[in-house]
Amino acid sequence: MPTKTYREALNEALREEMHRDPDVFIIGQDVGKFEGAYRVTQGLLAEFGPRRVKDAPISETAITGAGVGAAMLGLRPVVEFMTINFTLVAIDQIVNNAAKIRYMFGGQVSVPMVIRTPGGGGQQLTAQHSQNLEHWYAHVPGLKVVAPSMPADAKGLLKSAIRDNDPVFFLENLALYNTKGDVPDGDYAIPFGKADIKREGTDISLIAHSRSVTLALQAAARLQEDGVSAEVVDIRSLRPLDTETIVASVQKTNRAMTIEEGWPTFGVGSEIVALLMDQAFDYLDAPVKRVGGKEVPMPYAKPLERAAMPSVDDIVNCAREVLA
Amino acid sequence: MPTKTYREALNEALREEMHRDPDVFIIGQDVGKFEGAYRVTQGLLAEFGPRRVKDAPISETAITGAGVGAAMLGLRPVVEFMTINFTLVAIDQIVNNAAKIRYMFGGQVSVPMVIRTPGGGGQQLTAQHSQNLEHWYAHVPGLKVVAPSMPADAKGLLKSAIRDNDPVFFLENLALYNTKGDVPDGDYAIPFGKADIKREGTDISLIAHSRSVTLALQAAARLQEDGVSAEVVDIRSLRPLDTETIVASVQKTNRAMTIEEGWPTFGVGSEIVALLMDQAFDYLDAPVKRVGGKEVPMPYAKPLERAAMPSVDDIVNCAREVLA
Amino acid sequence: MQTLTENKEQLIEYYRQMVLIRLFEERAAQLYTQAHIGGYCHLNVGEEATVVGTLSALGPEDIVFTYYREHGHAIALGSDPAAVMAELCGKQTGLSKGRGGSMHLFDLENRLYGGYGIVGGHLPLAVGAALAIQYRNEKRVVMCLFGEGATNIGAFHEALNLAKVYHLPVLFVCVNNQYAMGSTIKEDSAVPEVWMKACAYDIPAERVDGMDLFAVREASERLVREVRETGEPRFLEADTYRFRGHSMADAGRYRTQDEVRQWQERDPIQTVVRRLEEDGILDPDLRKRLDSAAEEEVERATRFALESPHPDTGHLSDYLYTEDEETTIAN
Amino acid sequence: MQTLTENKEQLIEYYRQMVLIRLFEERAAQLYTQAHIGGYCHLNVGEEATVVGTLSALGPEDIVFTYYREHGHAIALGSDPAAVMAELCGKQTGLSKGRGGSMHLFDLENRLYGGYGIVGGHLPLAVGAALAIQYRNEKRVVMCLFGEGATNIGAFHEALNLAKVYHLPVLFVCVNNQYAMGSTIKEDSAVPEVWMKACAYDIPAERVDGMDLFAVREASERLVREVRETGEPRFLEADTYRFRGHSMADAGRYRTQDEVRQWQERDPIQTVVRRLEEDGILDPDLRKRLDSAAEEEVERATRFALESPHPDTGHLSDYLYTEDEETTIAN
Ligand SMILES: Cc1ncc(C[n+]2csc(CCOP(=O)(O)OP(=O)(O)O)c2C)c(N)n1
Ligand SMILES: Cc1ncc(C[n+]2csc(CCOP(=O)(O)OP(=O)(O)O)c2C)c(N)n1
Ligand SMILES: [Mg+2]
Ligand SMILES: [Mg+2]
Repeated sequence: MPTKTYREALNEALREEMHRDPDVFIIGQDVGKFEGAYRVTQGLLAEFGPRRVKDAPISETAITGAGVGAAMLGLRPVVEFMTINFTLVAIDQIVNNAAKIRYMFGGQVSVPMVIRTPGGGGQQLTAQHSQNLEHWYAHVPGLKVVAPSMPADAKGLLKSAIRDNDPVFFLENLALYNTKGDVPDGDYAIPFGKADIKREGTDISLIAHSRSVTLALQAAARLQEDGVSAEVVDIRSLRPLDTETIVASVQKTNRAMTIEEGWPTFGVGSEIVALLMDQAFDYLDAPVKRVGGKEVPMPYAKPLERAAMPSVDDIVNCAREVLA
Repeated sequence: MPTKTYREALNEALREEMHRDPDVFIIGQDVGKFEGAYRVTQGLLAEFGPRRVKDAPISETAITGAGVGAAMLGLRPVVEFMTINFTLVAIDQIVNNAAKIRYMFGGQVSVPMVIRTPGGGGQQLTAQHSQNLEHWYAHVPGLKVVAPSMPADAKGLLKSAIRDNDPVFFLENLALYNTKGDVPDGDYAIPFGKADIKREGTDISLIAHSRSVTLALQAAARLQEDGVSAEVVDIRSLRPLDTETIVASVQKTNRAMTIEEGWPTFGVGSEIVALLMDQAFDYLDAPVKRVGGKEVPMPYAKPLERAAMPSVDDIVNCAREVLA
Repeated sequence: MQTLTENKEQLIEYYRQMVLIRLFEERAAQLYTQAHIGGYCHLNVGEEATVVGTLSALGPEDIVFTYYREHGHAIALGSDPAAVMAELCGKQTGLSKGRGGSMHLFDLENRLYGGYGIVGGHLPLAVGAALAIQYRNEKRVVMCLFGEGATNIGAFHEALNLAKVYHLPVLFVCVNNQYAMGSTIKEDSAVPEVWMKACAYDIPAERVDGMDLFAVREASERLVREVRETGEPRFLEADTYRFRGHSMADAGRYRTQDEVRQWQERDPIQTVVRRLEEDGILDPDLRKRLDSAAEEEVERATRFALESPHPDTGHLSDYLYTEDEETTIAN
Repeated sequence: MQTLTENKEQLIEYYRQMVLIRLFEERAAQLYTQAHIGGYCHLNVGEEATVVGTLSALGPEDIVFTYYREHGHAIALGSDPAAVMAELCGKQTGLSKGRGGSMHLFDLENRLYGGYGIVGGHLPLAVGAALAIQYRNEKRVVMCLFGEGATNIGAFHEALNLAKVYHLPVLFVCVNNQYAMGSTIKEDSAVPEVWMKACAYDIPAERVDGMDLFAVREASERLVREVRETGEPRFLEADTYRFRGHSMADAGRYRTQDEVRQWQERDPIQTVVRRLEEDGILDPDLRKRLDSAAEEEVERATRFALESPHPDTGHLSDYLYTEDEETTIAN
């Protein structure tokens, strides 16, 4: 299997789906001539022309709404936001239109669109540019939310997202774009609603999504040195959530913790903990703990930013507590 | 103590604080001549004039941002949104400006503003007008979020909100405006970060906020008929969260459930469950369960809307499961 | 006064629609006070010329995005008034299967692409629909209606700009009924002449007397043709007045009885009657027949609405995702 | 060519500031490539006339809201370049105590009310500050700067409208540097003459050559005076060019070397030099002295920045809430 970066995998998925389906088009700021703020759309304008790769003004509300409207007429827009932070100026379109149109109109129309955007910190982009808000979208019925952690998942989930008949919020991550992994060639689609065991283990389940999965894997390696066998569960799909795989892992390991880059209070981990409380209570040998970012706006100074983000150390220490 | 409606209690708090502090002013759509979409600002334009009660265009982004800017210069704006649903078109101002300005500028300036708005369903206002998104704000460091369930709390918390030196998201509820209760006269302020035991009990803790507290109280009365003594914990302050009071209640009752009007997945209850997992695990005799709205956009038809909202029956049934 | 170019049948049809909408709305108001209708309920009473005058200018393939004050829009586009009334009453037979209610009518067959509740939030959708039309190289037109209060929100600005930058076939129609709840455009907009705001988007714009069906109709027809031929956006403001409150809950204390009366003297239906009678197209007899047909239609709609069943709560989750639907169908 | 009304010292001060900003930015670019600065870093190189020409027109009580491309703005307002550079390097001695970085400079003492990162998101803040000024019946002016790309976002529309409707003392300054990342205003805006967009808000607007310090300065001074006297908003567009990429990460493939060269021929610093030399205010000797003073200043700033300590991670949560602060102080 060829090795590709996360960015290349996304680019490949876009290119292949645009070849497969003439109704797929890309719209966003600087996706064309500039080739994407983070180069995910590199080469696509040249290959598909301005009808299919549409540069747009700094008007996220209009861009997103236009995606919804075009989808209502049967096209398959892929809307790119430069970062998840900017979705806040268009969140009304996502939550009140994209997510609700099918239901509130009694099923007369679908909204087959994809919203792609990177989240995450670690690039010193500071308070307004380093957020992790994907669970806000995962809270909303009518949306689907996926968050790949590896290049192969990036490709496979993006293909499914584009083929899906409902609105999909597709979370990428700035720090993952250059990471590498094996990526199957050609028609490789991963169904939604499937978590993935990224590493098998028997002593504790480390449950994470997006970039936190890579931290969890590093922590698992470190724990291994202490003789602890950690299982790493990549949530992958936040809505629908694969409760089965997550619960099964914890039923096996009897101990768990969650890892997320964002603020834990009212965060992703809270939902996972609540799920385990509900469906794995009797299997738990210790309370499930959460690790996440520190509860501050992301500061600029490198040492502060590093301290504000969850580290492999944080995970290892927390795992030890859970195992204690 | 005089009996007043929740609406009157809010109105009284606004009036008293405007008398107390000339820097307090109100801004929002139809807060003046129209006297508020839900009449919370009734009489205030007549009493304080257009300088202190500012009608504004349908421009929530500008209104909110103007509140932030005015607060940075030391005024104490109270921004009214007609409903929480419309905060989505201004959420960027709340999350990226109001919440972050103090921190990201190294503490040089504060943002003493209040955002007041009702949430909730049950009025047949349908998908785009019936949401409960307060926990999104409670997720954000830099904000404070309170959600009174009773007239006295409404007054006491609104006074504290206006006097607070940081941005406060103040959640009201459409279905509560006409509810009545005793309200202390005069200078009655309730500190933030304090949950309130609305009913004492020994067998199970029903943990709720805003209108769900009134449902929980009804459920508790019903459970009493079965000989079950339910304690009702009113979260009241979502950020900061009064972990102490909540945990203490469950340490006493050993069983708990959460109730919220909104969608439970990635909702308020998830955070409470995660908290109890973390700090009360050894005290729990049964898994903590969550009751909330059904995971659909709010439908219009009355029977569907009723089915979509959590009912007293839902709470009683869930409590019985927890107690089983 | 321009000469009427439409044939007699068309003119009578406009009259019929306007009366039907008026009677429908008055009946809806009644049903609301009787608690058959709940939630928000915004009526088109007084605005019938803006409804019929604009929508009648569309071709059979053109599509419409509109706002929550849209019962009349559905009816004018050909939706069965019975299905509209059933929707208002939250019935399974309603236009949106009882899920949407008064604010969220949708009728795929008649190309009504929805009534929306977030002020200005639907303008970007209309732009996207026009983008799809351009993408497919079709000759259809999108009409997007909204109130004058909506012109103050950011989505308005972004949508108009994008429509022009992408050269999209949208006719933006601002129904200026003088009030946004209790606020006037003079208080809320730096430029209270709404049509002039289009200057910032280089979109040709004009204003028309929204109480005069023929003027609205003429302007709409011309602008729809221009949009279709050029594939470019146009902007129309129609000045009108809502004779009733913002919604059923509005006490209306922000305006004087006098003002309301003055506008009512220009009742758009009366204006049409006068004109059609002058031109010998309508006579008292025909009018009576048309009026009672409309009354019967509303009667039938009401009966249908009241007799229809509510949606079954077992179907609460229907329509949430497309796949579920398919599964349901497959089963 | 208007005559220079400023006295010699003032004119020399403008030159000094422009050179200081240019050298500061070039040094920042260096520090960025050496990884002393991280994240986004947007430079003012080429835009110095818009920076100094606008901000020098403000009085000592006036306040400024600006965007992420604001190192020069801080310096022109009187912030210590050392504190600016320290902020860029994420040091505790930085203007925002190392929390904000390049995009989020704030200097209360010099009335810089922040650089903001969400395009257009700070315009409403400026309107609110002006509202506070009006509320207190003060005579201060708020200047709000933003790029031309920001004029396409909803917040721009809402903020301008509100400023006019409330009659607030804001001078909106659009620094049109021809590109929003890789996009031109012609591609992105239906009305590419940015100043004309103010027509939709009835705000008097004008455009000025942003490469000509004296033109920018004259217009700014006049408009600031108008804002102060009338308490009403004004709009100024200053056309300029960023000689470098959008941020340090930009490869710049969307524009030609030729285009860049053409604009560089109109380097705003060279224009000032020529003019001041013609007027006998600057001579090569004085210039040399000024230039090396600026160089030293940047040298000092750099040294200070590099030698200053990073914030202590034990203080990660400082400044989050006002109360915490007070508690800390009280203890
Ligand atoms: C973003 C947003 N803000 C506020 C509201 C509440 N609201 C509903 S209708 C309305 C007035 C709209 O006035 P206009 O656009 O003139 O339309 P009209 O109702 O007069 O037909 C307001 C403020 C809303 N629905 N959406
Ligand atoms: C709402 C939003 N969308 C997108 C971005 C990403 N972004 C940062 S700067 C920029 C270009 C802005 O151009 P302009 O306003 O002309 O200012 P310039 O950078 O040219 O000085 C963009 C798109 C952002 N910060 N905020
Ligand atoms: Mg109106
Ligand atoms: Mg620019």
